[in-house]
Amino acid sequence: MFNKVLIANRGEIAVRIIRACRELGLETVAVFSEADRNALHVRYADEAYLLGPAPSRESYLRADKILDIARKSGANAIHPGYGFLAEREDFASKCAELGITFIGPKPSSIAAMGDKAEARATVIKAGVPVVPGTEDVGNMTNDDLLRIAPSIGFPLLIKATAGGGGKGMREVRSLEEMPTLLASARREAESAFGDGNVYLEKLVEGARHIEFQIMADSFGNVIHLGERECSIQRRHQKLLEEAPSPFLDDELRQKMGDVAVRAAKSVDYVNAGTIEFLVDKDRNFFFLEMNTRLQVEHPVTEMVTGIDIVAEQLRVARGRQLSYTQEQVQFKGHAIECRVNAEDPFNNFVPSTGRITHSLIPTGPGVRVDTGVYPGFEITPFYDPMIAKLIVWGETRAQAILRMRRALEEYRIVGVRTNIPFHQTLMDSHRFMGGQFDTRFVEERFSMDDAIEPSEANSEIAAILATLVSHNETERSAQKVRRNERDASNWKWVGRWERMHR
Amino acid sequence: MFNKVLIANRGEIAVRIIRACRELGLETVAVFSEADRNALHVRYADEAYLLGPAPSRESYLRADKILDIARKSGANAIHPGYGFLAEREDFASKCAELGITFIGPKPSSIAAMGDKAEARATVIKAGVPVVPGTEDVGNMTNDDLLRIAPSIGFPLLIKATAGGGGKGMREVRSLEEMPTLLASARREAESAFGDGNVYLEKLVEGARHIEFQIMADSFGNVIHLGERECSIQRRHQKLLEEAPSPFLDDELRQKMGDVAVRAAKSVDYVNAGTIEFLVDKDRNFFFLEMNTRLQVEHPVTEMVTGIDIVAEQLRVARGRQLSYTQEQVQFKGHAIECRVNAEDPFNNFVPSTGRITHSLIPTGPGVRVDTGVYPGFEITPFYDPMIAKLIVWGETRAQAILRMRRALEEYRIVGVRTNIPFHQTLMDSHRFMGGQFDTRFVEERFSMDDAIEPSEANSEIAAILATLVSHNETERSAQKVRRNERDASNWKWVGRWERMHR
Amino acid sequence: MKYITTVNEKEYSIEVVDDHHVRIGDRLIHVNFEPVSGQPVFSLIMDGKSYESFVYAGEEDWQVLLRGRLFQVTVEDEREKRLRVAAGGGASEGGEYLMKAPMPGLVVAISVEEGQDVEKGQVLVILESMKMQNELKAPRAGKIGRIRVKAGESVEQKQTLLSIH
Amino acid sequence: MKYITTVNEKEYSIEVVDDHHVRIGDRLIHVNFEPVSGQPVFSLIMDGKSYESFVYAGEEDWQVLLRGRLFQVTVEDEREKRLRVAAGGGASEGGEYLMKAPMPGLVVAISVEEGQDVEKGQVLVILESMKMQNELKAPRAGKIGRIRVKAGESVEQKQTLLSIH
Repeated sequence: MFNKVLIANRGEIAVRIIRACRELGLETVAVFSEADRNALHVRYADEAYLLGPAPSRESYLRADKILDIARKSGANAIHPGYGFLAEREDFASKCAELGITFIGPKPSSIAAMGDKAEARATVIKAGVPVVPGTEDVGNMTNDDLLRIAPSIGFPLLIKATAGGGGKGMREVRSLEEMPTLLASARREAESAFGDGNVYLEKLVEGARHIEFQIMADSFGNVIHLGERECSIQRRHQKLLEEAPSPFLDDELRQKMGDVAVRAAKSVDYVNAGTIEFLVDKDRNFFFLEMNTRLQVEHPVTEMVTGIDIVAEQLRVARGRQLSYTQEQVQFKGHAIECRVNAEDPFNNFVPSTGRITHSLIPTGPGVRVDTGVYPGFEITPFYDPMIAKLIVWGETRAQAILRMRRALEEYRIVGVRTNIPFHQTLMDSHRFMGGQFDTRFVEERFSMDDAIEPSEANSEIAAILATLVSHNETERSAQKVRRNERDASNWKWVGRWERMHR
Repeated sequence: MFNKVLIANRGEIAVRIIRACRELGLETVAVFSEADRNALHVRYADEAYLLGPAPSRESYLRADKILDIARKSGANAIHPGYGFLAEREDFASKCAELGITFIGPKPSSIAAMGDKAEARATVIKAGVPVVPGTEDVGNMTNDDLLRIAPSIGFPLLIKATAGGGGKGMREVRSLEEMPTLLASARREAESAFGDGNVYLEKLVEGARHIEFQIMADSFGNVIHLGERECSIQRRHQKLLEEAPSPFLDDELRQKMGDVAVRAAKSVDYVNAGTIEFLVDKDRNFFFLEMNTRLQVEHPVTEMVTGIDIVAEQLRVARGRQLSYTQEQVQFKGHAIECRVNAEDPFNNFVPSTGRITHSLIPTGPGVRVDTGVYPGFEITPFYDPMIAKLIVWGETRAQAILRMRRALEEYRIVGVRTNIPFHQTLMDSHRFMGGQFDTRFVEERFSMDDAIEPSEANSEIAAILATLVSHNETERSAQKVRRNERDASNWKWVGRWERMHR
Repeated sequence: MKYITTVNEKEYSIEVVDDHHVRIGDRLIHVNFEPVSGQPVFSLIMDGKSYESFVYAGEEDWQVLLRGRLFQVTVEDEREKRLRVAAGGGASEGGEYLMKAPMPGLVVAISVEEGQDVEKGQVLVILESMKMQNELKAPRAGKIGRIRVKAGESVEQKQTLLSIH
Repeated sequence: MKYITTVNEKEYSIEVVDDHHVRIGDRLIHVNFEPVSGQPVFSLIMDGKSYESFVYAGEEDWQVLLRGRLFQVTVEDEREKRLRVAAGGGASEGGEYLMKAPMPGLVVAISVEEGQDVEKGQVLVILESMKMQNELKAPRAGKIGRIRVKAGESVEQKQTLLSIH
């Protein structure tokens, strides 16, 4: 049974995993790139080893170096977090070969679900409904795909076979634009996953993205911890998740939960995983993919179930049975997570980099913040722009929204621009409050300008604030000039000296 | 029904109350002293008004000014928090006269329980057991007290009639030392509460301090939210609280809970309050006093019940019924709160003041921090040294201790010394882990030195750290000297100029 | 000191009377204004109301982020205003436009060539930053001038990528 | 540079070899040492182990707060050590002791008079700070010299209150 865990990741998720390990008395080993010497996961871990230069390919994606460090440090388990090596079958296999526990599913499950095309084929056999699309396994050429596309019908999606998080995904409205989009999707997939393979899927319009959290142990017990509503997305990136979904009732929840468990069982799943579904307006649901790892948005499930998912991952990986039966999983209240990204919502969400000079984290009852950054830390362009997750719990969805509003208003991050104002605007949107949205909502029916018209009073206050700042700035620089005049007195004195001695 | 709440307090509790108001859609009015212009409660409130100079007597204790501000701002309710005006009958009465809702009990309940001697008499009538002591109501002279003392027996406690929080409390071992201790207790009580009256109580040795949270509405419904264990104290100041108490079983819990409800009913109690008990080794329990207000340590109860006590206070004050019946109150897991004080645990807990230059708050699952300070804020000598409360929740007491340990290790506050190392040492103490402690534990059987012997390895690391810091400091000042040499070149140049022109 | 302050084309006449008073139009208002922790975050208590806001200096204006809303604010003193009005007020629309990198990153592709005519909104450069590919588009129609970077090159924030005439 | 570093009366011979190496005794150790956010907080990665610590400059020593434990550490280079040993090493025990306010506060009472003999541990001054009354006690026996403050007076941190001969 392992007692020292290497965390093959960075940022908030590395911190999250270190915390869980520490609370279970397990030692922790961090790895870091040159850009992350002072990152929180390095500071919090018991041990820390340099991987290499900042780019992921030279650091967090270097499986060979990570395994070397595991050997050198005596780490007998590896938690991959999400992204990077989390869904790489070869990495999981290599761990097994070296006698290192991979905290996640078996390599065969990763392989079966990681190749999105194979995953579809597998779950279809288990009687799970899927979105219509290419049924063939990976390695399809552009010619193949262009030939098949019309039979699926437009609009459709190009998706990366190794994909996740919207990377390498493109929406196609017609055959004409497809070649260009194929090229850019492959390029992005290659860059993100080292694998440029793509496949096609029908685009279900007006759909919601709802996913089920799965936990499974090595004794064949598989349970689900309920669903998460993840339809608030932009460019296929999730921005906000909540549990439960305002769209499901108990009956549909149970039906989808059963299907999710069946899908996980179809690949002999062990450890934490997520079954993603699309749900259309008529409450038909389709298997989309399985994420064979811990999910960014796992905290909302933790908040409504009281179950520490990462601790449970560690227990299951140590060969224990699940701590809960399906009947023992109880849901209480409502949780919402806002992803705080270093990007400017007023300037087309362009990424923002720089040193964080100050931060004030919202706290108090029902508020949780998972983050890897702190004042003095530099946000570099090398990694994902998500710098924090703000999670709240309330007895009802309405209370959670009100709590999220006050928490967002309290949150200060200075030094980079963040999308906090986006979330504030979203919290004020009547459609969001009413639970009426699908995956296209943010891009098609939401704007930073339209939630609430800036009141006359607020614009007067903005005018006064800017005037006062500008006035004080002018005053200060005037004083500086005066100070410089005094500093110049040495030189005046030199001049006097010269005249005196002339 | 009120819609704008004035918070007649400062620090973390003012912030806590503002948050609850905001989450219920109520407007908030902050008041502040000159030392608190940039305090968090001022920044977070919708409105903020200056009270006066820093000393409490000229600001937060100025009931007249606070009522003026309520009138001026249109606040139709006042939440007093704890301390300051929270247990002043005259203030609550004045609010009632002015048609302002006092968010707390009726003035008569405050009066009945606020005078500790009267409180004892009242609950005795209701059949509640009390600690032996002076039965007479306040205003006793030193001569009276010295005469009565031997009949109570030594050791005994001098306690402030208006008291709370250990202020104006002195332990007396013999008649000889009593006059001096009476004088200092009266002086401290006068300074803290503006009331120098004291009374006597038998000192129950080896006792635990266990208190019950009460909630009552104006329809006569009174429930308790379980107990808090508050025996970890130093100089009668609570330092750590937990819920549930490791000392109670369900039977004793129910018995004490029933008595607590009876004590509250004996004064027609409304809103939140706390019944404090002493419990001796043989599980006999005695009523100590009732705190007729929100308690510092209310969050541990919130964590194990899921009930937002401040929100419930506001609801009840708005004339609503309690949201829960006694049967609906469910306890889940274990919560611990550490009070983080600006004081140096390695130097006799002397208060520490100064500007906070940096802070890093522990976050993640099951962790809550209630605080009113942030980087850039100045800790002044005018107010209570408590600057934050770190609260954790775990499924079991053991898990909560492990979580508290990791949270304490993560917490960084730079600029003032804090008692975080005290809590770290406490978490490592076997007696604390075993739940074996009474109210004298910290002072008599605990030392900052004895928990775990600093290992040889850690002392070597400390040696290396100090050497590196010292070395870098020397190097830096050497560089400064060299820079100054360059700066001095103007003057050298003047010298050369002089020689040239000689 | 008197200022003309403009928000969303609405002009406010604001006089900073002393450290604790401003006059807006003809209302004299008590203000208590403090920077927070030396950051571009400001706390303003005005007639008892408490506001907190980020105020960033833009190139020609101030950006005020207040309660989740962004206000673009220009502040001119009376002399500046007169000068600008006298100059005809027109910011140069015609001249050369320099496309600068909005963030540090890696140039993935340049979709145009020197001398090529482009339309407004046409993708010119693909810049990868934080694992996202960002398309930089022409802000107006014109002809591409000099291209100063190559695909595969790393660029700093605000580094000029190319020009449009 | 070579140092003699003392923790709890145990001496360590530590050489700072270069930016990334120290030699302690005869072990050469790889160190990666960084201040955090410009604060007196330091992150040290040493042979792969990650430590973080507050390091404060005391008057004569360093205070290292590591994992909840406080270490008093003196660091001397070889020359300083030789000088101290030559001087006989004794810190002056006999002279005047100046009692300074350990924190800002209000002098509530002074329990002694000038010229009075006091015992070690005797309460000399009561200082109120943060609503707590703090008793300042004599660190050793002696005679009270000049008393420089009065009851009711506010004092700054480190302000001298009285002296003991």
